[in-house]
Amino acid sequence: MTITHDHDHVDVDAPESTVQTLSMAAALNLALADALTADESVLVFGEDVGVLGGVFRITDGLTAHFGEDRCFDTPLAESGIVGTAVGMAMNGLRPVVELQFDAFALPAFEQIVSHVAKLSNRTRGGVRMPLVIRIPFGGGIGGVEHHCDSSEAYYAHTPGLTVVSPATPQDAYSLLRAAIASPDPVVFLEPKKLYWSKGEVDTAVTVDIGSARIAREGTDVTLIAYGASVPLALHAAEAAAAEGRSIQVVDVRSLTPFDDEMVMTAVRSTGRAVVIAEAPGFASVASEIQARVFERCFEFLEAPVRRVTGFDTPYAPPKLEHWYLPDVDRILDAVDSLHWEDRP
Amino acid sequence: MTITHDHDHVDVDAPESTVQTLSMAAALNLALADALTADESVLVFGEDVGVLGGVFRITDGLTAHFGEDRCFDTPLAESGIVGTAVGMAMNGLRPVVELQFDAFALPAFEQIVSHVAKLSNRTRGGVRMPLVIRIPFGGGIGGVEHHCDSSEAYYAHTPGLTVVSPATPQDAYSLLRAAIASPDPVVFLEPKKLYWSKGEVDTAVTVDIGSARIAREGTDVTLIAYGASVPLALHAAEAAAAEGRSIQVVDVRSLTPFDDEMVMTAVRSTGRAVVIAEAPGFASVASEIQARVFERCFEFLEAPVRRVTGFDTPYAPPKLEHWYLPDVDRILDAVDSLHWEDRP
Amino acid sequence: MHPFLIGFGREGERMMHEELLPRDEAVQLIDAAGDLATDSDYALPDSATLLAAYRGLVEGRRINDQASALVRQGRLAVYPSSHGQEACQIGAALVLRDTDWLFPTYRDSVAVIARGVAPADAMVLLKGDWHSGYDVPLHRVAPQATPLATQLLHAVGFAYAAKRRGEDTVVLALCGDGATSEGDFHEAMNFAAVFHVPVVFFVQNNEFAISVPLSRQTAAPSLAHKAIGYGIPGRRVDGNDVAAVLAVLGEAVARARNDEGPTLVEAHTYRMQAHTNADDDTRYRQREEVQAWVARDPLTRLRAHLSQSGALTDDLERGIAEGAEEIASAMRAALNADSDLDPEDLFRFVTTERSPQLQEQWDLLRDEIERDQETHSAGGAR
Amino acid sequence: MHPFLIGFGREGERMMHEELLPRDEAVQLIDAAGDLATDSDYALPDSATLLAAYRGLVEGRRINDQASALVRQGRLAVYPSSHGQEACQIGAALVLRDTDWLFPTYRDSVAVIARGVAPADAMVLLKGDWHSGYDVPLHRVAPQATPLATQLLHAVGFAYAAKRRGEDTVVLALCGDGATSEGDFHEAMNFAAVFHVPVVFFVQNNEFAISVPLSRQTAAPSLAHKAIGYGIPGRRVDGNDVAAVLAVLGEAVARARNDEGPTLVEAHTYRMQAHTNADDDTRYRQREEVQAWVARDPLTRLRAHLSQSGALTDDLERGIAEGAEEIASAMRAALNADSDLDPEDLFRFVTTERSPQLQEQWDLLRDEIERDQETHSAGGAR
Ligand SMILES: Cc1ncc(C[n+]2csc(CCOP(=O)(O)OP(=O)(O)O)c2C)c(N)n1
Ligand SMILES: Cc1ncc(C[n+]2csc(CCOP(=O)(O)OP(=O)(O)O)c2C)c(N)n1
Ligand SMILES: [Mg+2]
Ligand SMILES: [Mg+2]
Repeated sequence: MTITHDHDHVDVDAPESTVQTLSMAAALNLALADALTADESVLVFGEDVGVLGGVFRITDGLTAHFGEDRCFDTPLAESGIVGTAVGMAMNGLRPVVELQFDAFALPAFEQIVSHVAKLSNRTRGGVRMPLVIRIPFGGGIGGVEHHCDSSEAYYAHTPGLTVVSPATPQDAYSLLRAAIASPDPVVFLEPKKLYWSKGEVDTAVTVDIGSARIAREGTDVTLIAYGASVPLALHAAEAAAAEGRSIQVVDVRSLTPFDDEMVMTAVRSTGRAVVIAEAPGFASVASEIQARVFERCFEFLEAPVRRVTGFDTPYAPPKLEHWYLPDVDRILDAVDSLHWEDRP
Repeated sequence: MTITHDHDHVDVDAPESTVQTLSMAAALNLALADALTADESVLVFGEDVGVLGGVFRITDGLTAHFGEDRCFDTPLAESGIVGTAVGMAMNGLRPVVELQFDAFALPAFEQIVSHVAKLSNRTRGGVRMPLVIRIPFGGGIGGVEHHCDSSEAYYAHTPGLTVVSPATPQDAYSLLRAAIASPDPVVFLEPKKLYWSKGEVDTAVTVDIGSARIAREGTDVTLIAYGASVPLALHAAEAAAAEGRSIQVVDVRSLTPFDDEMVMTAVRSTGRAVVIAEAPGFASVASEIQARVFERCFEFLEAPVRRVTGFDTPYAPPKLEHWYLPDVDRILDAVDSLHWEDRP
Repeated sequence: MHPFLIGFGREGERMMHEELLPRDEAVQLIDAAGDLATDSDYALPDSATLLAAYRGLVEGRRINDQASALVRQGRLAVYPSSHGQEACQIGAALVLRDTDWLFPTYRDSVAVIARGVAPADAMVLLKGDWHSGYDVPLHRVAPQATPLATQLLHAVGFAYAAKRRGEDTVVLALCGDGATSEGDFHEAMNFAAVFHVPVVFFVQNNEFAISVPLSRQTAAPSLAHKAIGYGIPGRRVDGNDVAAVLAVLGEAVARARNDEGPTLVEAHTYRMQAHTNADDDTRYRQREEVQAWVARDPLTRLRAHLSQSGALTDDLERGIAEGAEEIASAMRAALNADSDLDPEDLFRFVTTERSPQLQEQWDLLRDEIERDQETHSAGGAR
Repeated sequence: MHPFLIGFGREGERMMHEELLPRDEAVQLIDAAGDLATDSDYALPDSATLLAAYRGLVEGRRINDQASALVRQGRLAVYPSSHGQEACQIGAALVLRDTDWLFPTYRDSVAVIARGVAPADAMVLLKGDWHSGYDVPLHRVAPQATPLATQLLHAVGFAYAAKRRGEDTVVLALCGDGATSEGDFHEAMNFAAVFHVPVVFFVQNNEFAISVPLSRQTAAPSLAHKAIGYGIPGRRVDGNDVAAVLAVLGEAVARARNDEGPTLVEAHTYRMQAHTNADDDTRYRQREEVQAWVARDPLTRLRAHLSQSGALTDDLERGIAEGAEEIASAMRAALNADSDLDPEDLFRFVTTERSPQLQEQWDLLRDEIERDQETHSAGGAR
């Protein structure tokens, strides 16, 4: 992997730089282990994250290695998990909690919106919330109802929350370390579909929250995506290249704060853009990005900004999800609709 | 009040048409009373809606008039309120529940997203959810934290929910009747700030959910608003008229389904648009409307569509809320930014 | 009189308060060896009932194991088996009248089928065709709930509506030990108690919530001890003894039908297999622990009892086994058939009337599908 | 041995299980007339403690009534008064050490102030200047919680962190009777019990949740009966008897400090005024009911007791009254002062670093404000 943005940098003070090929799941596991090692105040808990190692094995081995008091199971109650994490964060700890699937984060929604997001503001910074809420998100894994939702809009809309989602094992590692190091609460969305995708991970690379990433250079259109939609966008770019179109791909990776500068620079350079995300489109992060790009790049646009998103329906059952999810063809259709005939 | 859209129509079969001047609170109260009278299966419950008549008195007198079994208090638990309403709706009743303030609807979020919104889809229409969730929403009343939020984006983003908000006593009455009559779940957002605003109410007027309303005709710019932002937009239009600008105001009133036809026709007729809403702007209903208008009216736009929203901060404390909330000046600033100098 | 006894702890009620607590020992009527364990509070169901229950257990076991096999063969996406918990499943189904309702979870397919739902319809969710596959009002079985404890509130509301109409419907709501930790469990118990509705909460305490053992779930003397905190009776039953389950649930159902309000029943049982096929239970429990529960199997003990008593003849046993095999083979046939799925279904049931937005989105998808088909029939790529 | 007694109901524990239940009568050490009511389990606090408590009650009452007056004068936006509940407020504050923590609600301003927070700082929320106005870590008092029962979980997590570091901190978490119905109450009790953390849950059962009476909130014998469902002791105390509150809370705090785990204490008290000034309690309760509680006032009974015992001299009484007046007049002065508010504060504390989005929004607002000021100083309209 090449680091293409100056927000990604090798931390020269880091004790050791190791580069290895890892799945995203393994990269996340490593990030947790390294954070637990680096900082006594970090602790990991949730449902089945202890001896089982999490239903996706992201916490595999942590209890065995760090002990029950650093990584442990809780009673089965998500509001309880987040609510106690709030209290711990108030008292000097850095809890990293796992909520098992998107839809099972919902019982914690009041705690997240009314407290996690607002405690720092409420106390004029007197109480910070260094807390990470990890949520496996998105579909494409053939999961049954409630297991494949994409609920980033709920969090991104909530002031006070930082919301990030990695698309590569490197970002999974670096963003999770950054999230755990952040003095503010971070909702960390892990694209389930990419858990098993592999890539090189350099543990010395740090990523700034708030920074997007150019995942592929291109001159004709900018695809803007995050999470599992990034590899999809890259595939679409590949396919379009075969048809002679040069497609740029921006990996947003930090939904809030949003890297307006990089995204707008990218779109201004191509004059055309398509936003891609799995979640239902209405009042979504995709609509936000679309609206921002429209408003900020208006004079540069050759065509309306399009979006390719999930439908405004509940997530499809496993056998219909291929119809539900954005795919390469749908992205290319959107690209085709960008007024090419008008071009000088 | 003049009914300007053909989705608003006097129901000729209605037993009696009475026209009276009412506050929005009284109009809502009347709508509940009329619905309770018209349909045995309607029942109203929540926190303090019984003898107290609700903290905003929207249910005033209902228990006395219709009895404890038609309008009653529950234990203090919002997930419980919505969850039991789901069961009642499954079993032939039409529950109308009140959640006391926006932020206190959040404990019910899992029930709303995972069940209310999805049960019809889950059962292929075998189980419908004729259920209304009333939530006093928005600010401008000097309320302390948690009492002034605008959380429409959470609901509007959730497939399966119908989300409406009235801006006039007439729509309060007619939309609430329509919501209660709907076979689908409706989140009914009541702009607190308008509870005491008065207007004529004709109980024979029906409004179709899914229909917007032209609140004011105009030719230069279209302001698109809902809830408490509608009177604000009308004030701005008034002020702009004094400066010689003709401003059209669209009252969205039905957030989902969204009346694309009316909104797009309106914007195409003026070529300029500003979206106004109190909620934080990021990934909001305002960004959705902005994005839709951009995408669908691209060829007609003289200038970028602007939005005037709440800031991406937690809602302000009472003494700072006048800085937080969209106001006439901020709307006029946005209107001023619409590239007037370019105009032929 | 002491001011804080007003409304509370009145002399006549004190006894009642103690009755809200479960007994120290779970009710057991047939022990693990198949011998009768007499109980002063509960009578053994008659032998016709026990024979019907036995048939249910055999069929339930067969359904569980067939479904697990279908998962291995890739015909089902996932199956949370109730192998070992069949006494709870069958007890819950048999204790209800036709007009009663069941609110089950993902683990309760056997109970759902025992209520009359065709196995293939019960498996629609697990096959991945749709989120639920049976006719809910027809069978009086709510969709199997995935979000834990949420369905308990639905059951309460449902019972409320039935009571309001003066129907004598009883609602039986199922959940697991883990689910008792959720806020919705608490709210459901409390609403049921305050509204005094005809609902029975039946907790299958199978010792695990995926990998988390009961000791991590609660520090209470038992889950049934939660009941008194809502002012309703809590009961504990040996969940591998279908006779005891029928007796204790039967009493709770009778109370509900009699307008005596809700009951919480905790059954002590054990999840013999992994949480689902996707789970690896060797990571979190000893084989010996699992093995120890084989001796407490609900089928063998009832078979032993019914054989001893002469009620179960070889002929009957053979007939029951054949019946179970028929169910299994019908399941195989139904689930081996390819599903005929219509993508437009994604848009059909979201709301009663399709919104212009959804129509637009379907138009887009339809167009895609048509172009796809053209490309395919033209043999070309994009 | 019976298989379902493994881990549960062991002989030696049976006694303990009964000890988890509250007594039938709430603990009372000084009755409404000021006479001693001896109790076999709890001793009367010494007279220095009672005198300190009396001073607290008088000051608390004065603060309550001053705040209500300030609301009427428009200097406070809202005030949820604990008039009548001062014994709970003061008991909660006095029972803690300096190093302990309090997690209060909107109703608990008196307890917050009794912990050392300046009245004017405690009123920042209610004045409308900001969402919370005191230094949380300095006073070891969490922000007053508005969303009901949510703070109980924070208290549990907080206590967990303290215990993990081996500190002897005890966390006292307050909530009302209504809040016990919320799912978060349940989850907090359960997490506290399973994690065995040093937290005391103190429910001020004041008979109402806004307009909803306790009988609509629960059908339980008492709220303290919920404790056994989590495996922790439940206790009931006369919430208008500060001696009893100190004794019962004191025992619970000692247990927590001694690593014996959490306790649930229910205090029976009464909200003498409307929910807040915005509420009209004549709509939902009889004046006679309110009046009846006047006779059980926490101040008068302690005054009677201390006067009888000779501990409270006229001089002392006068000193205490003067102290309370000083507090009230400082409150008036502080709250009559105009607030100096900075709109940039809206953007300062949302996150530690201000995001580009927030900076942009503040730039916009700053520009607006500057133009506004120009227009104003130019004397013109827009
Ligand atoms: C609200 C919610 N949180 C988490 C999950 C994920 N999950 C599914 S089953 C399960 C364990 C449930 O244990 P229990 O209630 O004991 O039932 P069992 O599976 O043992 O029958 C978990 C954590 C869920 N379905 N819903
Ligand atoms: C989650 C939530 N729901 C609703 C409310 C609105 N509300 C504020 S106070 C109150 C009543 C609380 O009663 P109780 O817990 O008995 O405390 P008390 O006010 O009597 O001290 C209600 C319903 C809230 N603050 N939070
Ligand atoms: Mg279990
Ligand atoms: Mg109360």
